[in-house]
Amino acid sequence: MGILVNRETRVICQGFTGRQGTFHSEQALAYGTRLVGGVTPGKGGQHHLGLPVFDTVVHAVRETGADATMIYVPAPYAADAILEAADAGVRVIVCITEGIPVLDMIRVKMRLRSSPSILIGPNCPGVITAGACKIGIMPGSIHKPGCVGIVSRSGTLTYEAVHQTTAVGLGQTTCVGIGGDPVHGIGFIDCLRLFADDLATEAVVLVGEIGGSEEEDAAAMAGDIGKPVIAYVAGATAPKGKRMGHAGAIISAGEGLAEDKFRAFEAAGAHVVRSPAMIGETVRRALRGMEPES
Amino acid sequence: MGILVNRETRVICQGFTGRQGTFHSEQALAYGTRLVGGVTPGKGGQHHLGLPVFDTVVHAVRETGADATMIYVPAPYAADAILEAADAGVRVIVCITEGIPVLDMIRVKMRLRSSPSILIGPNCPGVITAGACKIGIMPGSIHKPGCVGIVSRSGTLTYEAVHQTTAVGLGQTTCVGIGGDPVHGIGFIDCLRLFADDLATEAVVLVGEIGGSEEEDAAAMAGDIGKPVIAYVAGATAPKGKRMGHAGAIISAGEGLAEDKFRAFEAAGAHVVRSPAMIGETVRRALRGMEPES
Amino acid sequence: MWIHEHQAKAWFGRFGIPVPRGFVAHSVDEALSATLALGGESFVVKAQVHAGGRGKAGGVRVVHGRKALTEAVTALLAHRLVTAQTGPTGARIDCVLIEEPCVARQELYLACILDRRLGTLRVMVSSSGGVDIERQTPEILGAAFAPDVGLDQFECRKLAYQLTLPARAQARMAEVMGQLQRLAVSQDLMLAEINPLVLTADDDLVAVDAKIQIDDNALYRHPDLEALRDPGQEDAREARARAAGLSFVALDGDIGCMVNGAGLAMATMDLIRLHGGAPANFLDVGGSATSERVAQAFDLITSGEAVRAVLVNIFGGIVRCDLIAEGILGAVRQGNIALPVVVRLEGTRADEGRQILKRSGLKIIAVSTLEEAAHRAVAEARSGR
Amino acid sequence: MWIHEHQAKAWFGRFGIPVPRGFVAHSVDEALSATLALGGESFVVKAQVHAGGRGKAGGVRVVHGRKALTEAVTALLAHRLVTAQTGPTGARIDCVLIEEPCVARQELYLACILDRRLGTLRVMVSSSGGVDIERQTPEILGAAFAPDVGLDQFECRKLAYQLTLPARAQARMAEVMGQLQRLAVSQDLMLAEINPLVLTADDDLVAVDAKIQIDDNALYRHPDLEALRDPGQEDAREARARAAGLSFVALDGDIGCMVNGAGLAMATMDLIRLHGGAPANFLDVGGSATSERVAQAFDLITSGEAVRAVLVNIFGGIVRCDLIAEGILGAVRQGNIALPVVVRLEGTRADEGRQILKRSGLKIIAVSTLEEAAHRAVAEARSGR
Repeated sequence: MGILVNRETRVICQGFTGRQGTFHSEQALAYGTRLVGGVTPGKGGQHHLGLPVFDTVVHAVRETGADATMIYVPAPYAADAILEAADAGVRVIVCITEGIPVLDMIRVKMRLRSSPSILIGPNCPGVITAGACKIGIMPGSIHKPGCVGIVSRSGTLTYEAVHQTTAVGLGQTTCVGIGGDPVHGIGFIDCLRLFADDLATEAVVLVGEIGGSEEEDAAAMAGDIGKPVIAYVAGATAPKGKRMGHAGAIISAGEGLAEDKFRAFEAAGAHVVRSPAMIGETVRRALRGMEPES
Repeated sequence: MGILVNRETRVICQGFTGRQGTFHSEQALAYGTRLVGGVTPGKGGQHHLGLPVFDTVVHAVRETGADATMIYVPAPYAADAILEAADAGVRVIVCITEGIPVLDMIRVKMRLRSSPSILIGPNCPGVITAGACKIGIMPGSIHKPGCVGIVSRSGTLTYEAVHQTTAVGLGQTTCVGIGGDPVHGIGFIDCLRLFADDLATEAVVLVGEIGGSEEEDAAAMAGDIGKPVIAYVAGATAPKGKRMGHAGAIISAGEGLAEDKFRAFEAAGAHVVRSPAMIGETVRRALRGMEPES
Repeated sequence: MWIHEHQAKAWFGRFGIPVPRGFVAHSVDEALSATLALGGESFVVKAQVHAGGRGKAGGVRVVHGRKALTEAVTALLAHRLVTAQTGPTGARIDCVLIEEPCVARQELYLACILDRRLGTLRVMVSSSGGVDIERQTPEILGAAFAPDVGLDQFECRKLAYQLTLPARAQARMAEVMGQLQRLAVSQDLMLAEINPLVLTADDDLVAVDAKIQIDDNALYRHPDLEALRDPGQEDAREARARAAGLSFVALDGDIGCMVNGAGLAMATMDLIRLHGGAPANFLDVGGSATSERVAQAFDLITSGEAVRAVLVNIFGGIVRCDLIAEGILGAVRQGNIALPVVVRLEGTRADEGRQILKRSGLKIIAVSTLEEAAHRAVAEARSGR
Repeated sequence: MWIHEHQAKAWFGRFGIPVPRGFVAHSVDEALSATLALGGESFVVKAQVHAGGRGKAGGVRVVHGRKALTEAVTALLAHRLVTAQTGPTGARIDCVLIEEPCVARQELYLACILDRRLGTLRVMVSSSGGVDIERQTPEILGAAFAPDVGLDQFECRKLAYQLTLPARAQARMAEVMGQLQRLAVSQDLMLAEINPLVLTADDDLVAVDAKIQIDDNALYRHPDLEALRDPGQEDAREARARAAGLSFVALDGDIGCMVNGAGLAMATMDLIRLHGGAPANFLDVGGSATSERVAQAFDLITSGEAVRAVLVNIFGGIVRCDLIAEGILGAVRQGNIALPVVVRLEGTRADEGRQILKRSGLKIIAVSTLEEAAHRAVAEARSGR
């Protein structure tokens, strides 16, 4: 079970023969991901890691039946790579690349509106369904099949949430990194909907951060998914107007404050965690039925 | 009856206070068209020809309930005027302006795909439902309410067809000039469909010309509308590679020959007229039931 | 508007599309300077005219040595080149392009065109190009695209990697395709064609010929492009007509035609043919026919020696037939036109117009139907032969 | 990347957005030359710093006569301007902009921003602008648009004609709006703000202030824009960090933080605060933490005098904890760091990393949970006070 990807998902890698593509493809294979080939223009017909290389995504999909892709191409070419995957009908497109210009992502999002493809990222760790399919740069070893769904704007902070939910013995269904850029693909709301419908997921951890208003928008439905939502927002102590690493993590013109986001989750009856060290413990308590008064 | 516009159609004019807009608005009013106002940015709040002037189409539509517009703005601004009308929800947009760049029209067509608005033109005489509503530059006096629908790429050649159908005593339902540009709004096929469904229309005259393949495409359905289609194509004697006045009237790379278009109509069982002087007579005979063998 | 090959190649250079090294020469001296700049002993001399079919007509010559080059340049410059596309009078050669030869392993085809059916631009590519492409009907791949978005680079790759070419040339093809469509969109081109696009020994691509047509309607937003216009390549009367805002096409018959509206003008030509006659020209006087324009129009349609009769066919919409009639009288008087003039006026103020002609006392043949107009004009032209 | 007002106004000029006449001056002499070029007796002197709130902080002065101008320029140049947005150390004034004064009948607001919620660009306009716009919450009109298409001119008119302005100013507003969005799209701007956009006595509009932020991720496709960067406006350590590919923000506490990943770094800061401590900085060492980068990072986070303790929090994904551990040892040895260093390693090769630290013999405090890391770092910083 889990969402988006599973044991049956057939994955290709764009930027397959590059350094990053090679490394993370090896890791994916080692985790058991059903990687079925890759794309590097000009290397079509060759083999890499024992898998076929194609010049174009459409060719790769035709030959391998892939329905997911992971993109490790440099930022100037990443938007084109996403559009190529969508054009070829790939269902789940995971773009790891960071540093893509905002206007490129605006263009991509507009084009994807009329496409059934789901984009995860960019500038994200990827997506993993524990024990089944790892598409991304997260360390597979910390994940354990279980009952917690995780969705996060952050990379390593997601690992922290994974680590804590594993440590309290619950494990994960699927962990989705939606990415730290201001304009990105799948969002908190989409993931909450998917987790709501997933039978294996019993609780959802949502890890937000300062900047934008996506957490507030997601909070509005956090009380309606029929499962406890545990929310943490990073950056409560970040100064205004400073970009905190992620392009999207900036408080500007009265928007994006952590406190507003916490309040929105509280109002929605979510389990708000003020300490990032308490995520696992809070999930455990929430699943034991120790609901907060709401 | 008739198609596209009728006695109830509420019309505005974009470029209302300009020389052309003023002249043709007067003519439209004289014909009995229900002109309800006009748009000239910067003159909102004034009156012109006894009608209110607005700064924007959206404002004009809100105040007047207009559902059709005629556009007499110079070519560099015409594409924007069309998009403004579509954005304001105007149902029938008639663009008379000639000389609009092709790329502008490509952009307009792409945008209109997701809009319910119907564009007539550009570079066309407009649309008239005889005795009811005249939107365009055609001389109203030659039209007579009757039973023939006319659709044409040409301006004055349409008048010729109107004149001949009036002369043989049949008169017209609606005459649509689709315009002489290579990229334009409503086409032959759309008009054939509308005429097919119009109870008042008993025969359809289709006046094509060299260039492109729209006549061939239309011919494919000319036999299926349940009414006689009388087809003439101008330019049988035009030399190859020369643009014959209209931007769209050019035979290029084996495409756009009048002979091919005639043959397509013949194959579809349409009443083909080789002489432009015989249009009226051919309609009369067709309606008397003197069908050609097919 | 068409531009010359050398102008198109200068654009290609700026947009990163490789072209052979070359120089324009208006004289033998300039041509010889070009050979020094190019080096080597073999050169290609290409007549710069706005017409295809130059190769078969002797307008493209490969020469060895400076003597042969001088001969070739002398044979071309200031002469007229008659190709399958120019008509019998040919096109004047005011300059030649001197280029280094380019050895082709294979000749490819690449173009960006207007797709009228879809109402978009389209890139077309084929792994077989060259002079006979229109007859070969080779396999052509294509992709339509929106000008605002441009053709995606992945679409270029999708096309390029379908061609049977070395991997390096496929990658180059995808790049050149992207560059060509950017050029086409940025400059409002109706056609940008590279035929042949040559595959070289080192798997690179070179645009050996270039054909570009600019959208006349869009010239207002590219004021710099007017400088690329070569009026010497246009029929003199077509150029004059354009300057006067009239639409004129020279033909080879003997009846001068003045009509308002392009469709009606073509229909009038067709009808003349059906009656066994032949139009000497096509003139669309347009929608704002003032007496001045009518006079200019008359001057144009009667200027060829071959013209034996004039046919005026006006269906007044915006155009008022009375004004047209006055314009005709003025033109006939002013131009001392002795040719038979057949006039058919219909539509707005047609009666008044006919009255004016009748009262003029000039030998103008007023008719009332299209049929009659064509019939009479053909008869008049025949009797004048 | 932020650019200066005078740079933004030069862009405006090129895109047809009217700005007051003015000159940049790096010295009193240049300022006096500017007054001669401008003429008149009244001038506006504007400190060029990358921060808002200049007016209230004395960074914008209207002066009469050259003596007053000299005084104002002297008072500003080479000084630091502290505004509500600069932090206590302020921003260095390396140059001033000398402008002719512009009399405002009304102050308007116009901006082109990123609309994160919709994932598009958005134009925003208000008929009341000026210094206090953020507090006024005036009625702001807006329209989202796609960068490929641009904001349609009719959309600009729809907005402009809703404003209560003279007809001429409405028309100008629609034009300026179009120009601003073209500038924003063509240059990859995240923000282009004109506040105030001044309505003049003759119903024209003038951009009296200008604030522009360029998308750092897009700088690679605008190589010319790098010339607009003013490193003097950045915190020296932030500039160094950027050059090294690290993400660094200076804060005012006493615990230097090195973390991998922006989210985890913020979370670490938050946890320090929850434990009663205060971070001295935020450093994201990123995903490719080599020993060299770790050394650079250490140098940055320990460079402030206020730093009393160091907290390293690494959750190894791609990053290997053993390499980080070696990097830390190197940095501590090399930099002779006497500060307490609390290290928490988790994830890829965390055990190996911890072993390396343990075996080193250095006084490095290895902890295993996030909670413990924050707790210990705060305690160490407190004891070091």
